[in-house]
Amino acid sequence: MSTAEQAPQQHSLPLGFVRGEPVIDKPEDLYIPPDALELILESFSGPMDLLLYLIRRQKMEIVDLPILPITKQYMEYVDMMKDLKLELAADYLVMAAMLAEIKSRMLLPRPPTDDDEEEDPRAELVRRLQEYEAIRQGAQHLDELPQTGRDNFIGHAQTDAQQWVEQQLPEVALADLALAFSQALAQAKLQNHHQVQREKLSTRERMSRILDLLQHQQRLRFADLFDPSEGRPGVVVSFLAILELVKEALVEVVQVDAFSEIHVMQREPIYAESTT
Amino acid sequence: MQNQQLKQAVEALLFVAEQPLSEAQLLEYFSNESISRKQLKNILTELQKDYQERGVQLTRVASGYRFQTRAELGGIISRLWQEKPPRYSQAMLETLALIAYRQPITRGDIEDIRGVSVSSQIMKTLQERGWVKVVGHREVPGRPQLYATTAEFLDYFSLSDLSELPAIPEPAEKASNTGQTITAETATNESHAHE
Amino acid sequence: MQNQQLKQAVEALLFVAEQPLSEAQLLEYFSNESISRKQLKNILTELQKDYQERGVQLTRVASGYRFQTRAELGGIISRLWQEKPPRYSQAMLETLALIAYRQPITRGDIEDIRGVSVSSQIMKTLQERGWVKVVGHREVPGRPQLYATTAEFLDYFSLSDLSELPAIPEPAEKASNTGQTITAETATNESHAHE
Repeated sequence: MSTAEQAPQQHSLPLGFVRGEPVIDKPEDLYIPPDALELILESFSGPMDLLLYLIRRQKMEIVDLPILPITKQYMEYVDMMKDLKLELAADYLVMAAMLAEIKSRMLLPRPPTDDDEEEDPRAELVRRLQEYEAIRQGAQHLDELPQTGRDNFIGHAQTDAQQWVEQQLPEVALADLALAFSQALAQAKLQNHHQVQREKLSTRERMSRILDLLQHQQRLRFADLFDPSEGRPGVVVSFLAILELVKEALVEVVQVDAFSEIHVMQREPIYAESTT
Repeated sequence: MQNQQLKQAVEALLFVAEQPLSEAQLLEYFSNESISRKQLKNILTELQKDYQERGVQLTRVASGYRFQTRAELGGIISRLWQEKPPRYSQAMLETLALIAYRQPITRGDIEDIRGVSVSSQIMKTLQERGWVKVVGHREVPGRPQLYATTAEFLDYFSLSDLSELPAIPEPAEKASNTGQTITAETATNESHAHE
Repeated sequence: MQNQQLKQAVEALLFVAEQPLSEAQLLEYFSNESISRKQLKNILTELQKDYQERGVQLTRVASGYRFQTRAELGGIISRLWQEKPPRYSQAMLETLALIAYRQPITRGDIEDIRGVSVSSQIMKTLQERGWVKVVGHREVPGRPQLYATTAEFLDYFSLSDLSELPAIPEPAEKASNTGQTITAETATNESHAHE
């Protein structure tokens, strides 16, 4: 944690230091200590900024753009830049050319014309200066808006809720199951023969149920495998299931004597129990 | 600094700090504001009270104070990290489908149909899920287990019985299927299936 | 779920989430509790009120709601970090302001107004910070890219939409500026995105 006190940063930051002396403000007149020139120029974000500064120093409005004195002052800055071979001079030279062009048009006698709409040669520059000034204002607004990580910080709380995250079990749709079945069969290349009939499935289910019952009870009374409440279809399904189980050699049906009770039982292990 | 603003600062700091902050750390932090230990303790007590009934609470843990969510909200908040359920592999789905449509069935039968071995992990997963169980043994060498689906399986798919399983979609390709050798068991099953 | 507990849950969630949460996200999050939009809005309004005088506040930014510390506490809180927050250069701020206030805008437009060439470094930084992105092209020779600001830009400045930017004078009518068409629906889409 830092306890260093932070100086308020917003105001009166020196532009830089010249021979140990802080240069606080842009110069009020044109005299600039030569060493400070670069610093001062860097404090302008471009020719528009410099131009705006020069107009403001004249306490003039942009719309009254005093083209002659401004151009003169501007050229003096540009000359200094050229002497110092500053890289940023290029953009400033473009502006210098524009100012010179406007100045010359202002000085030329205008042919008399009825057209009132004849544009002031300064108009385009004035428009650009106004727009630039608006944007400078926007930039200042942005700088003054609360910034995340400077003025406000995101609040967080700890939580132990991670431990509550449940392991999700995969979900399966019925259609996926049917699709998987047909894909499995397709693998076996048995495509031609499996119209599975619905009754068949209830039979297979009943087969499973009977086998399951036999897990817990070695023999079942044949009669107990029929539930009259299921009605005729139920009885048929049970009967088919038993027949199928017998056919697949999964159960045995035994009857000790004629007319004695019929039992369904697990098949006796015919083979020795294997290790698996 | 006013007491009110100091309290706001302590509160904000505790919400922003990555780690719990101890009293000592807080005192050092506010050394410029020359806050007394007693004053700090009062602020912390007040804050704890303020947040008593809120969704987050100021809690003292071993290394200091921090804001944390109410314990009762764990279930709801955990949804933030809840991942989407994973998906079953094709092998798993086909195995389950074969058990559903061809039960009772042995692992060998499934392998014969699918043409690849079925891993024990798949059978284990299906049984742990409660969808499949062993309902007996086939009386052949090795007495392989017979698998069937369970009532839970039917419940999961909202079926009242297996006959509600969808009819099988037409297979995509109807190509050469002559001279296939299949095991007796499956052959029987299959030939019965379309009777 | 009781309204009281729901409010606690929303509050806790906002403190725990990594990103601001929008109303839509919250509604989806609580879809199990079938919370209505109106109910949610009420809860958010109540929470904003509850925190009005606290060290952290519930703020609505472009991408949703989040808790953040009071702006006045910035100086105190920032002591937590060794590094000073970055200060942006005038060139960067002017470029960002142009994109924010005059979007969608090309690099050429920015250069015209600022009177200097725009350094690629500035554009790169703005895009890397996620504040600015390309939303289309202007259909003039060279098809220059059109830049606009993002929701992250608004979030960073705690704004919920562009209309909350402090006003600046509108640009004066440009005489010779007819027949310029902007293509790319994206350009329009994007500028609507944070409205």
